[in-house]
Formats: sequence, C-alpha cells, structure tokens
Amino acid sequence: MSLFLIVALPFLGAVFPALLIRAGRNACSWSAGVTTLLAFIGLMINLPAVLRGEAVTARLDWLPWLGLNANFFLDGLGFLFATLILGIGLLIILYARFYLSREDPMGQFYTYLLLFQGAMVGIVLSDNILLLLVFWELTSLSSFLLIGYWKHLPEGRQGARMALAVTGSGGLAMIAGMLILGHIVGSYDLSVILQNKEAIQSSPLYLPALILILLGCFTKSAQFPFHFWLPHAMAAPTPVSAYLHSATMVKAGLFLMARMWPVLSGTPEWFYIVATTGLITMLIGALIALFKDDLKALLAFSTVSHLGLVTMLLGFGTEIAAVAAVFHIINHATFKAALFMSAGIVDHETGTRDIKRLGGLRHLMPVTFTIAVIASLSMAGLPPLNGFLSKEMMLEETLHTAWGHSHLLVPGLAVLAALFSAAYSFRFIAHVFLGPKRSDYPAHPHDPPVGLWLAPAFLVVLVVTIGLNAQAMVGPLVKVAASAVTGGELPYFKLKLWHGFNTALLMSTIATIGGLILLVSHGGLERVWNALPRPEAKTIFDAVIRALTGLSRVVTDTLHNGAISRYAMIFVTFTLAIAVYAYFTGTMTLPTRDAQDAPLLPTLAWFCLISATAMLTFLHRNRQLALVLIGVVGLIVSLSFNYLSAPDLAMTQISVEVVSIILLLLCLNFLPKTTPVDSSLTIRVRDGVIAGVAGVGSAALIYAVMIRDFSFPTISEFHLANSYKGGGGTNVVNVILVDFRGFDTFGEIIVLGIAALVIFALTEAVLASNVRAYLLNRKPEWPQSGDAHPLMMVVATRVMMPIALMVATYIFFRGHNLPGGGFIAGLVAAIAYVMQYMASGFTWAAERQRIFYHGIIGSGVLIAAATGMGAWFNGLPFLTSAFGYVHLEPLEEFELATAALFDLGVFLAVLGAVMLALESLSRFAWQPGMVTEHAMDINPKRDDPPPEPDPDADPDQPATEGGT
Amino acid sequence: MITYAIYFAFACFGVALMMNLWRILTSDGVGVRVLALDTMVINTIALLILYGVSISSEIFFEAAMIIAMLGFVSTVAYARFMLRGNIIE
Amino acid sequence: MAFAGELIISFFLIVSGIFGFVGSFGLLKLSDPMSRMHAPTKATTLGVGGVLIASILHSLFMEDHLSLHELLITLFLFITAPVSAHFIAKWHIHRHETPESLPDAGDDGVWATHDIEDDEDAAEMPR
Amino acid sequence: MELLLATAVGVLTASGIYLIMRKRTFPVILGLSQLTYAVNVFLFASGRLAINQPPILNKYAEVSYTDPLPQALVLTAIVISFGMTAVIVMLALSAYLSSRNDRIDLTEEPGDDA
Amino acid sequence: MNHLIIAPVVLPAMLAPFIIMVIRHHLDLQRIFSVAATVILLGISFALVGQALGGEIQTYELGDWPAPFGIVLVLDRLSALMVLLTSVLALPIVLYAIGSGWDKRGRHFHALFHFQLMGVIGAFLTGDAFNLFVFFEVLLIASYGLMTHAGGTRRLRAGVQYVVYNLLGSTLFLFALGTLYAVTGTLNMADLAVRVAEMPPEDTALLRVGAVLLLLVFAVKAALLPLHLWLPLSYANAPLPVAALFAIMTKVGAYSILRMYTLVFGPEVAATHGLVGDWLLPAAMLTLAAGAIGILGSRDIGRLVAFAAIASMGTLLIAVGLFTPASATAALYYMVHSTFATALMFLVADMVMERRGPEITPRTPMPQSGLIASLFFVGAIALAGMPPLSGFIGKLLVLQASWSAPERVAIWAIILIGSFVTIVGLARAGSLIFWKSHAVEPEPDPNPQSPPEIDTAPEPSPGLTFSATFALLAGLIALTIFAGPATEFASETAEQLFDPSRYINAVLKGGEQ
Amino acid sequence: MRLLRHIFPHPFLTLLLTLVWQLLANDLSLNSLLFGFFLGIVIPVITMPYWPNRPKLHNIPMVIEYILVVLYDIVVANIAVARIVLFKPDAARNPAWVRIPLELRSPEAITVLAGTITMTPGTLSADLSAKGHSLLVHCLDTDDPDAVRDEIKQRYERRLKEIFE
Ligand code: NA
Ligand code: NA
Repeated sequence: MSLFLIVALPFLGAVFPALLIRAGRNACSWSAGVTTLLAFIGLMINLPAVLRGEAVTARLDWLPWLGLNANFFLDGLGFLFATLILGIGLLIILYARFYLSREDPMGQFYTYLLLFQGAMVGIVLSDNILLLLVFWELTSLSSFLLIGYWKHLPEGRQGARMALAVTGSGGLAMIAGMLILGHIVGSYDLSVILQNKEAIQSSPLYLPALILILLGCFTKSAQFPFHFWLPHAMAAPTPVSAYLHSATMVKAGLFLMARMWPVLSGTPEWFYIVATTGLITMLIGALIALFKDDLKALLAFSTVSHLGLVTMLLGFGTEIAAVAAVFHIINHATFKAALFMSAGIVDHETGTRDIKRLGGLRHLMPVTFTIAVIASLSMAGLPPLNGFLSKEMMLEETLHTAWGHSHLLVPGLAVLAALFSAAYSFRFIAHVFLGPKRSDYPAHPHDPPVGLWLAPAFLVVLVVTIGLNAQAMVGPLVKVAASAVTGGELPYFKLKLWHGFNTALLMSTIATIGGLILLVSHGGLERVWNALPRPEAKTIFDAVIRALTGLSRVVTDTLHNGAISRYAMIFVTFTLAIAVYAYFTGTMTLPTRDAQDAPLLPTLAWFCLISATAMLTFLHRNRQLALVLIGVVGLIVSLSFNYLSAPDLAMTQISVEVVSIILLLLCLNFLPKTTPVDSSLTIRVRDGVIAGVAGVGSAALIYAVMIRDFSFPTISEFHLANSYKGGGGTNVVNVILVDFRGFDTFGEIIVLGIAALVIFALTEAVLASNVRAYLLNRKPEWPQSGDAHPLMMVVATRVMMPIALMVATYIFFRGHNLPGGGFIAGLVAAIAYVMQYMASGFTWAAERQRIFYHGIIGSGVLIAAATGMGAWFNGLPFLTSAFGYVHLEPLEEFELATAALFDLGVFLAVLGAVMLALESLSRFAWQPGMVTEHAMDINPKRDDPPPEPDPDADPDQPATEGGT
Repeated sequence: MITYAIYFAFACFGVALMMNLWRILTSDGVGVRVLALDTMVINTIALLILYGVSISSEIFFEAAMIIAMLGFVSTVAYARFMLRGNIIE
Repeated sequence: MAFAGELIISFFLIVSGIFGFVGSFGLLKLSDPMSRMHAPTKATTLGVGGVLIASILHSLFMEDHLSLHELLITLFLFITAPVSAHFIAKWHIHRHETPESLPDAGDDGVWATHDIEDDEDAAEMPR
Repeated sequence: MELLLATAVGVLTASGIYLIMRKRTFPVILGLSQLTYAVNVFLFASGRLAINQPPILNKYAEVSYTDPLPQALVLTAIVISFGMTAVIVMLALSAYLSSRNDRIDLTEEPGDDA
Repeated sequence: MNHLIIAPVVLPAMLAPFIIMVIRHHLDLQRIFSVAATVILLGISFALVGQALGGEIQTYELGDWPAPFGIVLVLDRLSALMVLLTSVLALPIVLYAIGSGWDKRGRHFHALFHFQLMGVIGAFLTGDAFNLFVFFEVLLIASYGLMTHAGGTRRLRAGVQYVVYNLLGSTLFLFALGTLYAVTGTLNMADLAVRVAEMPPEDTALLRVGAVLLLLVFAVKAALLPLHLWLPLSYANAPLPVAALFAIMTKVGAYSILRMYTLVFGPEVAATHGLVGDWLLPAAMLTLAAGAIGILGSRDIGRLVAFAAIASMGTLLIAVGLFTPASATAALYYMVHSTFATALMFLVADMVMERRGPEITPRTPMPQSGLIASLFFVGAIALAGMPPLSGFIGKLLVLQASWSAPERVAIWAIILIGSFVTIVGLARAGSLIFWKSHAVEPEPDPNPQSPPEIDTAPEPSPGLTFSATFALLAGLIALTIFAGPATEFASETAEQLFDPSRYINAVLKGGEQ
Repeated sequence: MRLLRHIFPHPFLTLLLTLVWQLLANDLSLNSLLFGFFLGIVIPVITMPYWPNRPKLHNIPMVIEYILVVLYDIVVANIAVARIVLFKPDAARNPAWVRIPLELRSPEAITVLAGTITMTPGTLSADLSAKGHSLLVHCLDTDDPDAVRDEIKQRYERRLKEIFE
C-alpha cells in the first residue's frame, strides 16, 4: 500500500466518527477501528521490504519553492514506530469503546484520536523535515484536544494548555533548528540530510541547530526540565494517556533523536546535552514516581523516567546503545500501555486512582491483577520479562560511558534510577492489589468486561513472550530499526535473557533488592519526602503564565489605553522624527528661485490669519468663539487663494467653509458650549512644544520647496497646452477636474455621497436608540429668544434664494471656461436651500417640498458614471470626453460638452450630499410637537386680515397653497 | 491718479480690516465678534474688487459675489445660533 | 474725457475708502453695542458700494466696456445687510435688554424677541 | 511672500496639532479643520506661488499661467476633507448624545461605557 | 481597449447609488443585488487574474489621456491578485452579514459595503499617486460608515477615534503628495519612478522627506507600530463582520508599501536609499510583538482578534520590509493567508459574541458551541501559524526569506516567540470560552426576562453564516493544498515587482520621457 | 389664468432674475437673454412653495420715486454718521430707542421699511413687536425721538403703503 494512503487513512478515518456522531457509539468505534486496521495492514504489507533493508518511498511535490514536499519513506525505524502507533492504536480504540461512558461524546473522541494517530504516522514516515514539522505540530494540537477532552474538568483544561505550551514552544524551536539544518545541507529532504554528516557537524550553525532541534525533542518527550507537563496531561481519559503518554507521542522526541542520530550524534555536544538530560530525567522521574499516590501520576513520572533512559542511550552515541534504545522503546510501549490500561480499569471499577484509598484488589479483580503484576515487574526490570532485557543492555552500556573524567557517575546514577524504578513498580503492585481487602472503595470493584481487559492482556502476552524469546519476536525488527538509527551496519548483537553473571546483572540485583527495601520503608520515606521543599512545576508554570498574561495585559493596556490624544501625540512625534531623519540623511542644494516680495495686503492678511489662529488655539475653550475664529481663518485662506491666482479654490474654500460652520453650529447646539481644562500645564506645554516643532517642520518644508524650481518639467504643462484643444475649456483647473483627472473627481463625489449616507445612517442609528428620549426631553441650555422665524429674514430669503439658485446655475455653466463648476455650484445651491431652512425652519420647508436627497446623490453619481461609460460606445476609455460647438441661428455659437454632463453629476452629488447631511443633523433637534405652521412667526397680514379679502394675497396657509 | 486713489482705498480698507480683527480679538461678547466678522467679510469684498480694479481684472468678481452671499448666510447662522441654539428649526 | 473718468473714479475710490474706514472705526470706537452696529451696516455697505461703482466706471472708462455685474453685489448687500443687522440687534435685545429697558411695544405688549412662550408645549396649542 | 505663506502653514499646522491632542471631541475637530487648511495651502504651494496668473487660458495674448494641477488637487482635497469633517462632526455628536460625554479618550474608567 | 480593468471599480460605483436610489427601502432586493454584484465582481476578478497571468502589464488610460498626464489604471500580477483577494473575501462576508442580520441593524450596509469594495479595488488598480489618495479616502469614508454601523455608545466613541486617527493619516498623505509633486512635478507612479531615479544626487533631502511621509501613511493603514494604535479599539468595537472586511484594509497599506517601495523608491534607487531598511523592519518586528502580547492580554474576543490581526500584519510587514524577491513572495502568500485567517476569526468571534457576549470568561454554554469551537480552533491554528494550515507555510516562507537578512536571528526569534505567545493566548481564550463554559452549570438567570435560549442561534439564518465561515476556511485549506502553485504565482509576481522597468514601460509606452 | 400663475408665480421675480442673469453673464446677447428668461421662469417655479402668497406692486412710479429717495438719503445721511463716528465724542451722543407704530401689514412692505430704516444712517430697525404692529428702531444720535418716528412714517411708510397696499 502506498505510504500516502497509510498516512492519509487515519485522517480519513477521523472524518467518519465526526460524521457518525448520531449513528451511535459502535459505528464510531468501528469506523475508527477499521481505518486503523487498514492502515496497519497496509503497513504490514511493506514488512518484507523493510526487513530486506529497503526503504519504501513515496514522493509528491507540494511546495517546491520552499522545499516543503510530501515525501515519505519507510525504513526500519519508521516501520517500528508506525507499528507501535497503529498497533497500540487499535488496542486503544478497542479499550476506549468500553472505557468511555455514555455521556462522553464518542465521535469527538475518535476524531481527535485518529487525527493524532495520523499525525504520528506522518512524523515517522516523513522524508522531509518541513513535512515532519507539520505533523509534529499537529500532534501537539490533537493532543491538546485529547487532553482537554473532558471539558468539565479544570485539570484537563490546564493540562491541555500546559502540554500545548510546552510541546508547542519546543516545536517552534525545532522549526528554527530544521530550517538551519536545511540551509546547511541545501535540502529539507531527510534522505539528503542524512547523507551530510560532515557538512552538518562542521558547520558553525551545528550547535544552534542541535540545541533548537533538541528543544523540540526534549519538550515532546518530557525530558528534564520540561518533564512537568506530562503528569498534568494525565487529566485526559486513560486511553489517551495510555496511547499518547506512554506509547506514542512522547516517543516522538525519541524518534526524532533516533532519526537524526546519524548526522547529529557523535559529537561531545550531543553526548553532554542528550545523555546528561536523559540521565537526570531518568533519575528524577523515577524518584518522583515513587512518591505519587495517583496511579496515573505514578505511571506518568515512570514514563518520564523511562523516556530519560532511552534519551540517555541515544545520547551515548554508540551503536549498541542505539540498539538498546530501540529495544527499550518497544518494551516500554508494551508494558506501559498495559499498565495505563490497568490503572484505567482500576479507576473505572473502584472509582478512584488514589493509591492511599486502594489495596487488596487481587481477589476482587484477579484478571486485572495478573495483567498489572506482569507489566509492573517488567517495568521494574525483573526477568524473564522484556523490561529486564533492555534494562540490562542499558546498564551494560553505562559501564562503558565516562562522563567527564568519571567512569562511575553514569553507572552509579543509572543503578539508583533502576532502584527507584523497581521500588515504584513494586509499590504499584503492593499498595493497589496486595494487602487486606478494604471496605471503603468508592465503588464495588470487580473485573471488567473482556473488552476492557483484552487489550492490556494482549500487551502483557507480548511482554512475556518478548522477554522469553526476544530475538525471535523482535530481533529482526530491532535490527532494521537500529541500523536505520545508526545509518549503517550494526555490530553483532543478540537479544537474549541470559548474558551470564556480569556487572550489569549485579547492578540489576542491587536495584531490585534496593527497590524492595524502599517499598518496605516507603511510609517513612514519604514523610521525609513530604517534609522536603520541592518546586511544584505546575505552580511555577501557572505563575509564569499568570505573570506573562498579567504582564501582557499591563503592556497592552498601557500601550493601547484608548487615549487617542496620546496616540496622536505618538503619531506626530514619530512622524517628525522619521521625517527629520530622512531630511538629514539627504542632500540639499541652494535655492534656485527668488522669493517674491510681500506687499502690504498679503501681509495684513497674514497678520489676520496668524492672530486668529493664535487666538483660536489659546481660547479654543470658548467653542462659539472658536467657530467665529475658524470663520476668519477660512476667509483669509480663501482670500489668499484668490490673490495667488486660484479663483476656483477661493470659491470652493469659502463655500465649504460656510457649510462646515453651519454643520458645526448645528452640532454645537447639543454639545457643551465650553471645553473644560483636562490636561495639566505640563502636558499642555509638552503638546505645545510638539505642535511647535511640527509647525516649524511643515513651514520649513514648504519654504524649501517654494524657493526651488521643479527638478523636472511638470506634467501640468501638458494640461495647459491641451486644455482648450483637447478638453474644450479654458479654465484649466476645471478641465483637469472633469477631464484630465475626472477619475479623481468621480472618486471625490463618491466620497461626498458616502459621507452623506454615513451621516444619515448614524442619525437613524442614534434616533433608534434611547437617545431619542433624551432629545425629546432636552431643554435648551439658555433661554431662547422669541420670534424663531423673523419676518425680515423670511422675506429677504424669498428674494435671495432664487437669486442664489441663479448664481449657482451661472457658476455651473461658466465653470468649464472660467472659475466655477459643478462643485461650487452645488454648494451654492445647497446654501440657497439652507438659507430657506434657516428662515422658515426645517419642518416648514420640508413639508412644502419633499426632496429625496438620496435620489439626488445617487443620480449625481450615476450621471457622472454614465457619462464616463458613454465613451465605451465609441471604443474609448471611461471618462473620455467629447465636445462640440453648436451654431443655431439666430443664436450665437455655444459649446456642448460631455464634461458638462459629468459636471452635472458632480453638482447633483454635492447638492444632495450637503442637504442630506444637514437634514439628518436637523432631525436631532426636531421634536414631534414642533410643527412650524407658518413661514414666519409674525405676520400682521395673517393676524388681522384686511377688510376686503383678496384671493391673490392669501395668507401663507399651507392648506391653500401647499398642495401644488 | 487712480493708482493713488486705489492705494488710499487699499489703506482705508486694510486698516478697517485690522480694526475688525482687533474687535474680534478683544470683544467680550460673541455677538459683537459676529458683527465684526460680518464687517470683515464686507471689507474683504471691497479689497477684492479694489484689487481687481488695480490689476484691471474681473477674475475676482464671482469670488466677491459668493463671499457676499455666504457672508450673509454665515452671519445669520451665527446669530440664529445665539438666539435659538438651533439654527435650522 | 479720460481725465474726467479718472477723476470720477478716484473720487469714488476715495469716498468709499473713507466710508469703509468709518464703518470699521465706528465698530471700534462707539461704546454701546447697539450704536456699534450702526457704523458697519451702513458706512461699510456704502463704502463697498462706492468701490463697486468705481469698478464699473473703471471698466467703462479705462477698459472701454460696460460691465455692470458689480451692481449685483451691491444688490446683495442692500438686501442682506439690514437682515444681518436685524439679527444682531435681536441678539442684543435677547441678551442685554429687558422689556422694561425698551420702549413700550404698544398694543402688542412685548417686542418679538422677548415674546418667549413659557410653556414648552405652547407650540402645539392652536393659535 | 513665500515666507508669509510658509509661516502661515506652520502656524496652522502647529495650531491644528495642538488641538488634536486635546481630550474633547470639539477641539479635536477644530484641530482637524486647522490641519486641513494647513495641508491644503501646503499642497497648493507645491506648485509654487504666482500672483495674477490664474490658469484661465487667454485666447488673445501670450501670458504665463500658474501651475493648475495643484489647484485641482487641492480642490479635490477640500471636497474630500469636507466630507470627512461632516462625518466626524456627526459622529462626535452621536457619540456625545449616546454617552452624554464628549471625552475623546476611551481609557477604562468605571462606568465610562454606561 | 480592455474595459474589463475598470469594471471592478465601476460596478460597485454604479451598484451602490442604484441601491440607495431605487431599492433603499427593500432589504431583500438590496441583498439580492449585493450578492449578485459580489459574484459578478468575483467573476471579473478571476478574468483579470487570467489576463495578468500572461505576465504582460496592461494599462487603462482614463479619459484617453496618455500617461503620465491623465490617470491610468494598471493591471499587473500584483494588482490582479489583490483585486481577486478582495472579491474572494467580499462574498463570504456579505453572505455572513446577511445571514447574521447585521446588514439590517443599521442603514445602508450594502451601499457602504460596495463603496468600500470600490475604494479598495481602485487603490489596488490605480497607477497614479493622487488617485491612490482618492481611493484611500473612498475606502476610508465607507469604512467609517461600516465601522459605526448600527451605532451603540461604545462603538460610536471608538468610531470617533478611528476617524480622527485616519484623518490624521489622510492629512499626512496630502503633505507627502505635495512634497513629492513639488520635487518631481508628476503624480503618475511610473513617471515618479523615472524621475526619482534621475534625481540629482546633490538634491535628495526633500524627496526623501516626501517618500518617508508617504511610507508613514501606508504604515498607518498597515498598522505598523507605533502607528497601529488606532486598530484595537476600532476593530474590536466595529461590527465584527465589518472588521472581517477590514482585514483587506490593512493589506491596502501593505500593498502600497510594496508597490511604492519597489516601483518608485525601490532598493536600487540611490536618492531614497536607507529610508525603509533602517526602521521598517524593526518596527514590523515590534508590531508582531505588540500583537502577540495583545492576544495574551486581551479580555474580550473582539480585541483578541484585533491583536491577532496586528500580529499577522507584523509578520507580513517583516516580509515586506526585507524587500527581496523571496521575501515579497513570502509576503504575498502570507498576505492572502492573513486576510482569510483574520476574517475567519472575526466572523467566529462574532458568532461567539452574538451568543455569549465578548468577555473571555467562563459563561453558560451557547448554541452550536461545538461547531463554533471547532471553527475557533481552526482559526486559531491559522492565526498562530500552526500546521497544517497556510499560516504555517506562510511563516516558513517568511522565515526562509529572512535567512540572508542580517537581522535573521532577531526576525526568527520574534516570529517564533510571537507564535508561542499567540498559541498560549489563543489556547487560553479558546479553552476559557468553549471548555470552561461547558463546565459552568447554566445558572439561574439574573434577568428573568431574557431566558437563555440554548438551542436557537441568534442569527436569522445560521446556515448562511456557517457557510460563509466555512467558505473562508475552505479558502485557507485551498491555499494550503495549492501552496505550490500559489507560491509559484507569488514568486512570479515578486519577480515582476522587482523589475520595475516592465511596469514603467507598460505605463509610459516605452518611455518617451 | 391659473396656468399662467403657475408659470409666473412671481412675475417681478422673473423679471428680476432675468436681469440678474444679464448682470451675471455681463454681456447682452440673445443667448443670455433667452437663457436668463428661461431660468427666470424655471427657478421661481422651483422655489414657489417657499413663497406661497403673491404680493402686488400697485404703484410702479412710486417704486422708482422711493428708490431715488432712499438712495439720496443713504448718501446724505451717511456723511452725517461719518461725522458722528469720526468727530463726535461718545459721551456727547444721545442714542435712543424709538417705537414706530406700523400701518403697513404686508410682510414684504414691513421688510422694505425696516431695511430702509437700517440702511439710512442714524437709525436701525432692531425688532418687531409681538404681533408685528410696531417696529423698534434704534437711533444713533437724536435729541427728539418723536421727530425721527414721524419722519420715518412720513418719508417711507407712506410711500410703501401706496406701493404695496
Ligand atoms: Na478627454
Ligand atoms: Na484631510
């Protein structure tokens, strides 16, 4: 079967349980089991090839640009691990089917489990280290889900997070390490990398790469000091613990060390880092396991210890040590999985995993007892079980290992670790199964149904048979796997129970006897242990995370404190700093233009502007005054534009100015009329300094610009030259706006239209909220005068408004050739309407003539766009203009231009937008009772009609005239 | 002769402008300031037209006209604000 | 003729300059707020009017074409200046005068600016 | 002339920037308005200053014209910033009416987002 | 003349006015037109990408005025890619907005939505610097409306800040354009490139100031530290589907930096040398750090995703800031990824928020918790750059691209540690929201008038919202599976970018300059 | 007749607007005359809702007379004001309020009167009474408020009454 399929099957299988959640527990477990079985079978088909020493490969280019490819290969090592993963996986699926209770979502469980399984298979079959990284991180993620499977347990949540944090971060380090490795070799394909030992080990980047990769391995395989997450991962359901935390995931780190062994090992760095870490982990894990009362915690620390053992063996860097490592991986997987399952059964049946509450179960649960005893004794390293064999090999290897100059350190500590190991294994048997039967089990324990004990029983059978006949059972497998680890021929070895009386056996004996002694004296030792101050990893981890979170919170909340006044300060300061930097790293020539002299008039205007601005800045707290001053500034700016040959700008500026002031006045009606002092003097001085620097900067910049010529001829020379003959207008600014750069103008009217829409939408949103009630009950801040709509104003408007509309029309039509155009015309027309609204009130005017400003805006934009698209029919691009001169007798010749149509769009959009905005704002002040009945409040003609009624001089009653 | 007359008028309206500014800067009531701004607007119209006369250009006419119209509207707006709070009611 | 033209133009320019000055000077000099209003509304308006006439004459005599559009600005100012002044006067009455400080309003009882409805709901009541 | 304009830009910019660092919406809007003036004049001046050379083509005489392009750009910019001003004014008002508070900062104060 | 180039701008520009004019009061019709137009837009975008694939750069001279005197639209691989990205993002979001009923909580959602698309697409297509400003403003003002859509006190107040900050940015934009025009006398980007390259070496200071101011404008949009400060409050308080759409807005900033600083102020240009290199990269790294720290320090889910957006912009800007073809390749791939991932996460955050409020605290369970939890998990994987999704590939590409940079160690450390912090933060948030809530018993509700409705989704049509989210997820998956072709496209795009003469020749027609 | 009223809601306005257009266009041509007239018809129709009633001018010659009188008054009296402003000490001035009882009833007429009062120097119409039957006028400097009142009524109101009512 293709390797792709073997890797893909578990992932495919993960889909079924998710889909079959409603189909029942059996369907879920069956689908999971069958896919796993298929993958297993697929794997086994490759057994002959693997045993022949061939590597089965499958390649697929995924991301050649990066070198990340879906390349797989299967050699002895991969085969061994894949067998463990899929084989034990099958047993776990079986076991879990009976272990999980009715309330547990079975589909989810199997989905996660198979995801994990697929990721693991992926790791061990990857022939591309980037691909391997993908699977590597996937195992972290899926194990996160599995550990947190029981969502109601806080320990599950915390354990899952801790596992993810530790293994995830290791994975990140490994990414860096792998990338470095890939760069040294020039390829991310394992098969290539494994050929480049020389290049790698001689590279200056060897040590960084080694450390980074080992960080990944150590975190994953729970090596000291990253071992602390594993016991907390025990909050997972027991099948998960048995699978991930004994047989598979934690072995991923070992796998990788074994995988990389040919190119990374053999250096002192490797030895001292790997072997030492392994040794310490083995010792500490065993020691802690001895004092754990929780069955699973005991097993977890035991796992830590055994992982340390394998790590140490790999660290030794010798071929035989590698063989021992491979062999122990197999053995540990069998007995530890069996033990976890047994612990699960005990938990399941008695309702507790606390050793202190257990004891005497051997009669109540004979089957479980048998399984647990055999597995425990293997863990203790007693003959004739498989644990004994690999432990012997380990001890033997320690004897050949010198740490620094000491030849005793490693063997001595190894014996000590083996001693602890024996002790906790014995304790597992003695304190759970032996001793008197108790009366206070939380449940009534008895042996479980066969479904639960079948899987561990099978494993125990393996434990025994491998122990008795290792060479036949696993010899070839170990051989191919180990030669894959070493990457070459192995020295002769034979897996056997009896090597004669040698030092290793002596060490074993010491360990066993010592273990028994420790078991006997456990009570006393426990008191000593509990009295000792020990760093509790979880507390530290929690504290670190809490501190990290707290610190993040402080940093984040301080940096992003929601104070835009500060954000703006930072913005301005940063911009200034960068701009000053850019300036001073550049070069500058002397001015090339003479400054023009300043006559009296501009100087006066300048003086007005400066005074008004200064006053505005210092007296801005009086908001009404500030608006008057803004008016002065706008007026002067407009005048300056006039003076500086920009009549179009001047008109636009002043029109926009007035409409803005009206908007601001409408708004200020509701706002407080003064601004309180919020900032301290220091802050104000600081802001003043920043503002001053910014002012100097902008002034200097524009001054430097103005006293220099353009470095190149400007594109506007073209505009001046082509405005009349190509654009049909003599007002070049207008031709630029509606023709050369008509697309800008198109965008601009859309901006204006959107602004009006936004304002309208905001009004609707605010008036739909409880603000409406506030507005209805709002009293004016100061007494209002009488006579809201003075007669004089109304009458003046009746004349002025038509004239203003006339002016707007005039401005519109002349714009193409003289200052003016659709935009200014639109504003003037809008102001004409505003005049009417101010005179007689919004409601009165609106009632007389309902204008759908939405429609005006929309039609404006559509007319502009349609004009632009008209050019398409001539095969010309959007916004291509056309114009012609019409001569109709007896009229004089006049011009017709599509630009005028475009400008009409502009006019309408502007008019509609301004009016919609004003209308929306006015609605805030509108109150239901407030119907303005008359155009003017005082009208003597209305109040006392003349003696002879004249139909033409009807009072301005809406009833008589409004309906037209 | 016209040139001197124009200079004279420039000076008069320029000084007038400064006096308006002084009123705006030193008054205590907003009403007077609005009045001063209104006057300022009218004075600038005069200045614009004068400037047009001085350079024999009519390019400023429309601007002056629009300023005249808009100056009125803004004065009314300010005044309505002071009288009624709401300028469009 | 040209000299006469120049003379007339200059005359208008000077006179309007003086009125323009007077308008703003009055705004500065006169002490009570109501009086201040007098100067700018008339003198300034007249001053601008003079400039506009000068401009018309200038184009007529100096550039030889009739250009009357300055009249339009004059028209605007004559329509709007009284209304502006009226509003500002109302503001003054609203803020600084009481019914007692003003002359009696005759049969109507009170001046319009002081005619404030006490009842908020008065606007709803039929007249 | 150039110096007058440059200093005017500088003063407007300084005023605008000082005001946008205030803590209430209204002065910030005033500041934005000042900044808009400043940048419009700035952009305008990027075409250099010319007096009495409006870019209105004279069919009868060879005259020089000021650079029309910055004028067109400023016109667009004025219109756009008008739209922006209208929106920020309305938004500031809406925010004030909703919260009865015209502070612009949203620093976490108890009861701030009632 | 290939009118298709302007179609993606004109289509929304016509549709939105049509909506407000004709079918303003008919939400159903608005929805139909809005979705239909988005689908058409998607079709146009695919066609444009198809045209760009050939490698020939096409231009569209508006008003038939020759460049550089008129405005020109330019279709190259990059612009086509960005337009496609925009429309691909738009469809799920508009569907989500409809499905969740967000579009009817305020006025004019669809019109503003299409105006926003118009602005974004115009910004991607234009070849004129001032026109870029105009489209920036179009997209910004539409975003102001969308950000404050449906109102609400906090949203409005956050909206004020958002608008004010961006107005500052717009002002700066004009300062920059004024300076550039004053020095070079042109606005056309290709023409700018020509002139900047010919700039006399003894007179560069003003040009440099203009160039750097422009960069800062784009940095504001791209949320580069310390100009990113506007983002958390704005995005967290916007309607979250809108925030999802805004995922493309930050990309406009990144795009503009990439465009301007390869075309005009490219690495080879002497006059503007060192302007970017000296600080963009460190700032990008700090952005990533600030984002990651923010994720860990967030108290509510909207803010969490906002910071995730910042972090992903940090990563993207690191890639952009390296300014090599390889880094640009990584940047383009990551850009697509980051857009989908951020948008997906905002939509998921919206689902969570609609069901149980924004706080990252244990609460009572919510309807469809399992499905949403899965989506959150997947989104978190994507954002944290964990395998198997495209985030991981993107991260690898960025790491790989930075191999030859002198700042390699710092970049790697920041990216990897940033990922770690992100993972911790997202895991914390996810487990609190989805797992712990599972643990808390549905307590007696303190307000009896709102009984907890566990089984009913708050959206009018959850089917649509979930489909929309899954569509984004599918985008991520496709990006992962087709990472090969995708990086191939990105690398060819980067090649085109780093050969500005092709662009210049296409726009200036062989350069009569 | 009704149709005509719809086309020309305010014939004088039409006339005024046509004139305004000529002034705006600043050249007299058939084009501008026709177009101005066209606008003079269209714009009043658009703005008609805001000016529902139709004031009538009864005495056209009187209109011209009135304009001339006012222009004369403006010029002459402005000189007086200039003198006051420039030379008269503030303390020597006698500002005063004057109430003018109105006989005019038409709003248009009252507006013209008030405007005239303001534009003619020395007086400024400040307010109307609550029902519009009196006009409040402020005098810059007067010793005899009653004389001011009488002169206004005699010189302006009388003529306006003839024009409007
Ligand atoms: Na054209
Ligand atoms: Na702006």
